[in-house]
Amino acid sequence: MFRFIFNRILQSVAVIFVVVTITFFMVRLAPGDPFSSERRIPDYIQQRILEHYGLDRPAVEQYWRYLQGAAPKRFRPDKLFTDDPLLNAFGIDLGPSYTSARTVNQIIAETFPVSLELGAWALLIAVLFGVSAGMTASVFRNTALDYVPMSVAMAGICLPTFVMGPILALIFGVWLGWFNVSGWFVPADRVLPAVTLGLVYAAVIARITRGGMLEILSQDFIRTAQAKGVPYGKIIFKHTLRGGLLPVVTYMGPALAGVISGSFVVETIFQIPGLGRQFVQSAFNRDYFLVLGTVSIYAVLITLANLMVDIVQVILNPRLRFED
Amino acid sequence: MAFPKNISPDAKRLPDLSIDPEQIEEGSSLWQDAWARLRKNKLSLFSFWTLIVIAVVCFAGPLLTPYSYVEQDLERTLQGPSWQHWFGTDDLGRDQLTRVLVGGRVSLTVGIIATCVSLLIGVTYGAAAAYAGGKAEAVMMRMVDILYAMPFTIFVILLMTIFERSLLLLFIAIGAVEWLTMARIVHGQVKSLKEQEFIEAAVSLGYGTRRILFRHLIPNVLGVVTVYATLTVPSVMLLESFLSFLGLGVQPPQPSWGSLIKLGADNIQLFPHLLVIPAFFFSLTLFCLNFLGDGLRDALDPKSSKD
Amino acid sequence: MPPLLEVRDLTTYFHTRNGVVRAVDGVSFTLNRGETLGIVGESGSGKSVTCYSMLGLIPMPPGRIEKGEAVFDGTTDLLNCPAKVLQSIRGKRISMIFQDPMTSLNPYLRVSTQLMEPLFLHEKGIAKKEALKRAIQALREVGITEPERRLHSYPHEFSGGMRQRVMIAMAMITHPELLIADEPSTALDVTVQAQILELIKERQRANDSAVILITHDLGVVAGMCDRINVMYAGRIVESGTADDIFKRAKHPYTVALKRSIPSLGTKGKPLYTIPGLPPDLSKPIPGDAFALRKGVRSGGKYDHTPPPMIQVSDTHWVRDSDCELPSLEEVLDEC
Amino acid sequence: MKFGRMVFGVGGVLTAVVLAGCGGGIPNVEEATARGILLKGNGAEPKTLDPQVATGVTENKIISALIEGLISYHPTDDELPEPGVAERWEANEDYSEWTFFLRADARWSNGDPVTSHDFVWSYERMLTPEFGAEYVEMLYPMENAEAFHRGELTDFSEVGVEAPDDHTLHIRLVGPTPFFLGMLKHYAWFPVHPPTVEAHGRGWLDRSSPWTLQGRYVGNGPFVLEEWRVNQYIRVTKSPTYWDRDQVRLNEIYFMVIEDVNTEQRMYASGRLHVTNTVPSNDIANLRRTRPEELRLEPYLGTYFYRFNTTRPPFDDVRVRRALAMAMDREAIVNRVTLGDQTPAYAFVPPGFDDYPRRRLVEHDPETARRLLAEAGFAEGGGFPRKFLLFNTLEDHRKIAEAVVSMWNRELGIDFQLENKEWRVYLEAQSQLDFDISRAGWIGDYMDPVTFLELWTTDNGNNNTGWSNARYDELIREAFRSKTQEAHYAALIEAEEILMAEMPVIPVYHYNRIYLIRPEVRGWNPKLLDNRPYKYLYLE
Repeated sequence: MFRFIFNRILQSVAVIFVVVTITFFMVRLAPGDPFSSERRIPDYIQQRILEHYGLDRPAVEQYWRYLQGAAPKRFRPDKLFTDDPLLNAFGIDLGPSYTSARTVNQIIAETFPVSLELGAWALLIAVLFGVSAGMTASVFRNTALDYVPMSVAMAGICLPTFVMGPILALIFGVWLGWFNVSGWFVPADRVLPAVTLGLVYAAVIARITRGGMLEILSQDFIRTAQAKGVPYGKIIFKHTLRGGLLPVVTYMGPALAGVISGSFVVETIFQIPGLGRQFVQSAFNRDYFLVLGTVSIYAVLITLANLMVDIVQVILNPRLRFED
Repeated sequence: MAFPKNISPDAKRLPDLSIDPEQIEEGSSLWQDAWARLRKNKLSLFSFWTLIVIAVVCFAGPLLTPYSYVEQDLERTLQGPSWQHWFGTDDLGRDQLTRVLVGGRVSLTVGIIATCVSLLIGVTYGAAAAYAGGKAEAVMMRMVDILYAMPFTIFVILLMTIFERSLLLLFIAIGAVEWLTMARIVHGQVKSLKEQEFIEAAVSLGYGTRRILFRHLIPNVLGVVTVYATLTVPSVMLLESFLSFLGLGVQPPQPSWGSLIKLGADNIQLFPHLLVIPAFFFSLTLFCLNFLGDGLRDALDPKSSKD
Repeated sequence: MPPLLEVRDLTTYFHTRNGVVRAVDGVSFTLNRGETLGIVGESGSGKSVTCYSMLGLIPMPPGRIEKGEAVFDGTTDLLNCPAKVLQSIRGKRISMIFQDPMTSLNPYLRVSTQLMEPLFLHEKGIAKKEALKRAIQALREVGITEPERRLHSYPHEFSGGMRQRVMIAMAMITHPELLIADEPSTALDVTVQAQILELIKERQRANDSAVILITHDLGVVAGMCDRINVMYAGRIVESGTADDIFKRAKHPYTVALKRSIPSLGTKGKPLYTIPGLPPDLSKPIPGDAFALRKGVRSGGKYDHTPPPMIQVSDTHWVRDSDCELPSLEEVLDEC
Repeated sequence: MKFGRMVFGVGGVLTAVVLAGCGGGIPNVEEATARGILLKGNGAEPKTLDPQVATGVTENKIISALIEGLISYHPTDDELPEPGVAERWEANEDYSEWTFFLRADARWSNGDPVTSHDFVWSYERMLTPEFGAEYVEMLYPMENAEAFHRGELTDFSEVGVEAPDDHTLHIRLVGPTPFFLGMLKHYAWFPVHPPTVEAHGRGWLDRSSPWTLQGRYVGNGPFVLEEWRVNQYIRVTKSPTYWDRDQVRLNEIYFMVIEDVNTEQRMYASGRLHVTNTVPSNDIANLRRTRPEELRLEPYLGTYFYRFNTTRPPFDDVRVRRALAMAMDREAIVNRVTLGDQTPAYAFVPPGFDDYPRRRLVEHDPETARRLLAEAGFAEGGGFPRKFLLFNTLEDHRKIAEAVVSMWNRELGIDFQLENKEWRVYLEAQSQLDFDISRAGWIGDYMDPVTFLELWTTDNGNNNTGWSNARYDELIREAFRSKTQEAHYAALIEAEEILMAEMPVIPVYHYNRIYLIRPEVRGWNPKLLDNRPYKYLYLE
């Protein structure tokens, strides 16, 4: 178990390193530079700016410097809740942003928690709705209680979030006035974006749950439980749910990646100050370090999520626990 | 909560209750079997024919409409559905019907070609890994695992913002994202097939590696691949629509369902027809592809053959 | 004293996409306390469905119990009682063990949880400690060594035979009056098979339970059962004591079954095989189902009318048939 | 059971937290109006609030609330100078030397007095080459400024700015500049607070210095920076130290960061904004009916145009350029595509300059266009090579480009391909002359036509057409040297004629500012440059 986790962590570090490297050279290949604007800046001024940021150096040197800055140098958990946790707690310096007075560290510190919260809400909604819909559908198989939630789920998969978002904003924000149409100020502001983002994954989770539950429900041991006189509710919750939700757990890794990287659409529609928008803006702006910073954070998050999924799977499935 | 009388979902574990004598006597092929089973699944069959109709209408329809998809009529912009323009007109007075159909062409083409790209990479990679076996296999599949952890949507966006916008890049970028799952599935399938006897028989007959790979293994993997490909097309089409949302989709005046829906979503309040119609076609197609994929999976899955 | 179980005219159909499958079609039998009843037949003959119907384990839909009754202990009709009542009988007074011990235990739950579950369900208010004690005791009774240690293992840590022992322990932990064993030894190694059957017999004696043993193997019931029902195509074709069946079998199907048991055949002679396949139950069979079997010659007496049950002796009933089995040579030619 | 209960339990608690926590946040318009808070849609996230680093309109709108230059914005007339930090000023005869007398009560928001030394220090910072200020050229009219910035001079005292005492600022210019006061309204001329700038970041020349963040910012304007929440809003509050604080009637302004115009529209519709930054063009027709009082369509000093790459055939042929320009139906574009009452552009300089004549230097004349094209060898469009029309990703540009291409196709039989590129890629293509025809726009920096016409001189960095005309260059130089308004305009009038005859750029329309504003907002007047003197605004 520990060897497994250790191996996975090593792999994760390798993945992140590869992601950073690819991104670093990819953005530099891109045409356009971060300081161009509609009003042309004379070349010698441009040169000054490049010098200021060290962009006049050879790419390999820049890369090496970046890696030096980005590598974690210490671990001070007590400094995790300062204004620049990356620098204070880990000694990570992700460099300046060309398009902001803030450093990449500060931008991430400000925006990442927002994206994380949005993602957490969305996943929570996805799991709550998805699992309950999928369970209902599997329990009441081939009845209206199966067909209706599953068709709704399918519709959720088939409608892009940038359609769902404006529709929800229009209905619940403008017409009914229940929620703000945008922003991230009061707790109620979480509802519409989280629902928009979560619905897609709720739909997928519902389908996976239904499939998983049906798979387990068709197992012999369910008949055993029935023959023992176990009431239906207990059969569902005690005997079926655990195995039935295993595929859902497996899906949580990709779902988290999807929620996090899909959040920029929702963040744009609902004007949410999250990392997703920073990523898209920075890619458009050629804000190299910010692109790198966001991509690395995503990579770290996704690898961490996958690692956690693996561990949870081992915990939930006793058969895996004793295998290599 | 009122539970149904009995929650056991199917008769799978009961003894064989019916035996179709024809099946035994004639011995039908996998595909005939699958088709026979698919035909019994009404929803999948409906999806199949709907898709055919959508494809035919999208590819042939624009030839029949009296307008071209670029023909503008600035006097008649943003009109609702009428006899002249069944689906209304867009903000440059172009016939929305024609544009929806042409957009369907583009979206379906993107979906299919990008899926083919992912198939090509995924199947080759997965089969090669499974066939290579040993250390090479371990390393190759480990790489797939590692690549899984990459934030791929982000890379597609990065690619599209960085390099010139082109359909070709779109295909490659999306295909490159989707091949991983394909590779995994094919790898698993080939691996289990490899251990079965008929492959050993082929080996003992002295067939070459390539012949075994292409004549014996891959055709047997085709079922799974078909199912998964059917399910990949909708996710590719969704990805294309997201790129359109970010303005990274196809080059105007070429429409795609993604760009039409984006335009519709922007005008949802005042001109809902701009959203509703392309979104309906888009969702219907995705709906059908998903159901067809599900149906195919059921039809091709040997486990469900007892049904 | 009423019989423990009295089944009358049990009829279970499956309404599938391919039509109505008449899985069990008018089965009646009686089971006394402490008695062992064997139900024998090929796959698809309806023997399992008969028992599942009684315990409400038929998936509904597509299954439906069309008519009949199964009176348990003279008071409760299992087929027509409220679900709650049935639930309180299942696992408490009637227990079941299944064919495949590998899949019949929940892999996600500890053995202890699964063993104690019937106690918590049926003996309300039992203390956890007491339940644990009973569980250990039950495991010891089925011959599992070191039950204290193994109690908290997961099923996959046991071998197949051991798992079937756990199943039996689980079934017997509430001291049921009736144990239904659905092919309990089929999935196991030959050596283990005998042990398991022996164990069932032993537990039966210790608990003074009645047993219904479902099997396709006439050889298994030979040494175990007081009485035997032979089923074919959803109906009982012959019913009697072990002696009636093994020594005085009347129905050609029973005869064929008997001839195909290896140990009963003459040494050196090829083993008899029943030709053809059972009929398609999704089409109504107006007459003698066995007459429809390929290779079986029939006089045509029961082509359109159902053959009646004829009483041969006090204990022995047989369904009338004018069918004739093909000879061994003919069967061999077929192959 | 345990697992299921846990899932539902957690869900329930979180839902309760959300529902319980409603309230707070940003006030809606009713409440904001009552509390004297203006809610203004301000477009994208500002990149910086340092006036010497900033380059965009978005930034300008916030900076002008925080910092005041020598000359301030007049509430109604963009051409009139309004006293700012400078109480009064004097110029010599030919407008080449200016003296500003700073008011004694001008204060920084930390209480320090604003002195002329602050201005000198700021201009030195701006002009120091290491600092790398993008808009440094705005300061080049000062004597020796360019030389110092290019490193040819190292002694800043030789640059034409000096502070003889704390409240007098003397500026010498390279030549006569009658419109100098207008230039001073640009934020490149704004002062910064030296001690604050020096206290943060890596020295005073650190262009990414964090001195502009909330809690640090020191300005001298009517408002002070209270809160800067990334991608949400910038909140400024009334300054207690501003010299004209009695005039300031708003208590607070929220500059809301809203990128998506449709989101902004929904926010306005649900009572979350007093003023929007813009309006989606497709909504305009409806808003004219439903909110006629709130919809504003006001001229804006800017021109939307297409630029040719005159180094690539066939656009090196003036007949082709003129043909394309004449085949364009500007009325249709304005009335059917952009929909915002924009002025069709028949010349390059937008209307709005009092004494500068408005002329039609290019007509919609498909007949002549076809003839010209035929003369150039492409009768009926035959043989015209496959060319691209470049634009950056934005709905409105896409619409206009599609409409224009369709017009060229209809009138001239030419098939243009559209080429949609990302902003940075588009800029790169433009500056590398890697395009055929490219969409562009230009907003005037100050109130003089020269801000539009100097672009097309041979060595101007914004020319980007490959077009060069010696006489044109001469005329623009002359305009910068002229001692009178008349001479200045005369040169510009001739220059514009040359420009339109040679047609390296096709003017399409002159911009309008299109936005929604609630009736509660008072003192909000149409402004050609959209420079808002926030101190005159109030809510009722």
